[in-house]
Amino acid sequence: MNNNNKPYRNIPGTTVFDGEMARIGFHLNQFCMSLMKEANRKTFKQNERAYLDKWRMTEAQKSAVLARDFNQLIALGGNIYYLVKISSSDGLSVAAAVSTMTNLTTEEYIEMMRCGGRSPEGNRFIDAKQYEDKKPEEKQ
Amino acid sequence: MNNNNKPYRNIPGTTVFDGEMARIGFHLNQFCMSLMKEANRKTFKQNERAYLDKWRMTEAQKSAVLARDFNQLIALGGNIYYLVKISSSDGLSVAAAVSTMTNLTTEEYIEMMRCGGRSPEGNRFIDAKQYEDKKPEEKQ
Amino acid sequence: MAKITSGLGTSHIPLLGYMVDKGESHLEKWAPIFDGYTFTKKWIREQKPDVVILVYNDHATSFDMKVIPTFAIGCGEEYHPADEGYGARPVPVVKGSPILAWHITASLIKQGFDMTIVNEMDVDHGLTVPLSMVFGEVEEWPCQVIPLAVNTVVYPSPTGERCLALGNAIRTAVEQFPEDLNVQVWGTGGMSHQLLGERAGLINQAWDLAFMDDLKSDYKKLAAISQVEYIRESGTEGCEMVMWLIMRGALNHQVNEIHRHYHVPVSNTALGHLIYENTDTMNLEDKP
Amino acid sequence: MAKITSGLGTSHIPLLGYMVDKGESHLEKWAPIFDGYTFTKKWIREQKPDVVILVYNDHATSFDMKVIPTFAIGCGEEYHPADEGYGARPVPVVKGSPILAWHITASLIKQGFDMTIVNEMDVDHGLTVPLSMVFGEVEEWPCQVIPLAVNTVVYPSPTGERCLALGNAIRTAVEQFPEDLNVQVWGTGGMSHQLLGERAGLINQAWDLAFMDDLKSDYKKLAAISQVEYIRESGTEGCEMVMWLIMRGALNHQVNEIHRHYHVPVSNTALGHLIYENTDTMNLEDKP
Ligand SMILES: [Fe+3]
Ligand SMILES: [Fe+3]
Repeated sequence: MNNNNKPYRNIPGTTVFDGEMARIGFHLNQFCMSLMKEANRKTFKQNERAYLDKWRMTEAQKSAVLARDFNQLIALGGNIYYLVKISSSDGLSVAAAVSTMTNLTTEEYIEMMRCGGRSPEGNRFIDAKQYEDKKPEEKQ
Repeated sequence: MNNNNKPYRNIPGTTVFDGEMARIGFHLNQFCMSLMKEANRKTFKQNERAYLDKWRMTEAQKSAVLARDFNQLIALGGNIYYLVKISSSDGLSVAAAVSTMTNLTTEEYIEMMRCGGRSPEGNRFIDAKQYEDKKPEEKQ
Repeated sequence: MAKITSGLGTSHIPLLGYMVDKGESHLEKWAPIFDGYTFTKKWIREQKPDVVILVYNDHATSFDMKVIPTFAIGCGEEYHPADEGYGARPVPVVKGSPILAWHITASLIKQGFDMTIVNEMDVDHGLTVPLSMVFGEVEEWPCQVIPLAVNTVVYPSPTGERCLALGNAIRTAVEQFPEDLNVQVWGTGGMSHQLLGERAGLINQAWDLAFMDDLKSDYKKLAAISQVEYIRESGTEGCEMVMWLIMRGALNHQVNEIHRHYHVPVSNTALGHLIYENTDTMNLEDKP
Repeated sequence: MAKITSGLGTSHIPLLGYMVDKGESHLEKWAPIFDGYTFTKKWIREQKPDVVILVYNDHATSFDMKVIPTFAIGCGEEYHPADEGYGARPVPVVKGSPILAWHITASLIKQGFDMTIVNEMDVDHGLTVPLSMVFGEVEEWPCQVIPLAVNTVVYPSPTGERCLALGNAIRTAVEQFPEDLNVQVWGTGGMSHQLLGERAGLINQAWDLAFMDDLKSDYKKLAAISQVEYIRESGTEGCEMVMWLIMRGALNHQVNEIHRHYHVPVSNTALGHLIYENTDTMNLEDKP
């Protein structure tokens, strides 16, 4: 979470795709974009490492792609709409890809969604207790 | 001049590159854009007709390119910043290309510029007399 | 003169398009989702809009990291459904409305909106899923479409105030178009969802329902919501709701809500849908 | 805090770059053109700006007919000189100022400007010619550059009012940036010229000189000029002058004009150039 001094820094479990993230993730996201072409998806699948080496990505970004580590990819500047191009070419649903970022299994995640999703209660501020103590006008 | 019912329709010798012109000139202008690559300039020069036939342009647009008829190209939706890519690949200066649209030779045009350019007097309205008779507040 | 007669809000969740394309939209188990559009399908056949101004966001499809417009308006002749990584949706090509679109664009720029003019692009689920949900499975889309793509991918999105004002300016532009046209404005996206991080899966039903309540008359309150508040309350992708404010701004202050549908979940997302009809489109003082 | 210390206006005529690149800028016959920048070259060495926000228009170079942003701001790391049809200019790569650019962009969008964010593009003579005229022939450009590309190719351009307001908003954004930076804003383009039709070659010296006079204090009058009036009075390409209004809007109401240069013709165009210094950058009430 690279959100120091930003009004969204205190939202738990959340990385906002701002200019800072867009900068460090530029080449990673452009790599993802290339997977919108069938020919590129094929080349990528045949030799992922070789395909990745054609992009000006950091070693950490390449490793995270190979490991399909979405939390890590987000931390390294990936944007979810770009990253789902990787999971789509793996034949994964968006929900399955998204679930890997939570502390739930895909089944547990889908069950949570079926039951109405993750509640905002306790999930608004990193220190939830501190938030609930605030007056309404301070809550933004 | 395709400027009916537009506030600039009464400016003489002038075509404003608006949405209407942009629509009819789309493929013509995209063809011009392709000449920003050295390889494309070469292919174009080798066989202009064959190169033009690869673009979804009208026959009139293609003929006007072959004839380097800039007034006609403007009338068919060409934009001057796109069209100078044709004259640049011909090795022509912008002034030389521009002069072909006037009733002057290139030498006469350059001489006119040297003497301070074309005066706005009598060149503001298609009926200049009518304009000069107007009150100042009507002149826009 | 052209006239905006009604507005429609709807989620544009990709899974909905997938279900339609697989022929699964009629399955009993999905009835709680698709039944909410039965009224809509009947209504649109009666309304017969000539043009829909369809407000959506491009999800890293036609715009990549190189160029990210805040407001992009489609002035092209047609738009093809995009390959978003699993082949293009098998739905009809989207026919544009270039003459009206250029008219609106010129008017918006003169009104102080810094539009990006787009003459060629593919359109993703953000645009084609709403068409499928409203028109169903058709050989051709029965109206022209002006795509209006809003950046909600890179922070910051345009503010709610700006979106409401844009809707307002669109209405002014449409009403100055000389041809008699029945124009609708659709706002798409949302409702609450978050697709990333440990907090993924966030849904805030109370927030969503309050949003739909307030949109009718208290839309200025909604326009004041910051993107940070959207993210906090309704998830990182919840800020797509600003696009509903563009639709709202294009309508009269007085509207009738003639339909509403809300369902949780579709995939990772809360689905919301509503329809407004203008009560009196002649009253120019009546702008939001 | 970052501070806008001065503004600079200059034409960006491609022939100037051609002369510089051919080594002809020192020829006696071009002295009436280049001597007007002698003061400027000395002044900029003293000023040492950290960042120049360079307002220009892309001349169908990086933006083609597909996507035409009204205001595009460069947030990238660097920008290469473009091949405009006769090879790229042999000038240094332009270094961006991504952190400040993203800060300004986010602020502008929150202030209600509908910016298009650009992370990768080539830059044409509109941007590189002013750098050459001001810095001369150098191994590296001695400052970072934030390109701000304005649509003046497709009608309509943004209004003068909008451009003045954008300059104002840029100033607000820069002044909120925590780092101590000396920032300049350059407005480029113009002056009167018309590159097409039987009326090509139009030059309106009286109009140009009045514009330079009014820009100092009567800039609101200039901001009210419609694009149609620009075209009528100063040629189809004369509307590039709105970009000088962005520069003007970024300065204080009180400025000192410390330099001015005007020459006709350069190629098809009237060349104009001036420099303003802010008299008191601390007075926030003093915004145009
Ligand atoms: Fe979406
Ligand atoms: Fe220019």
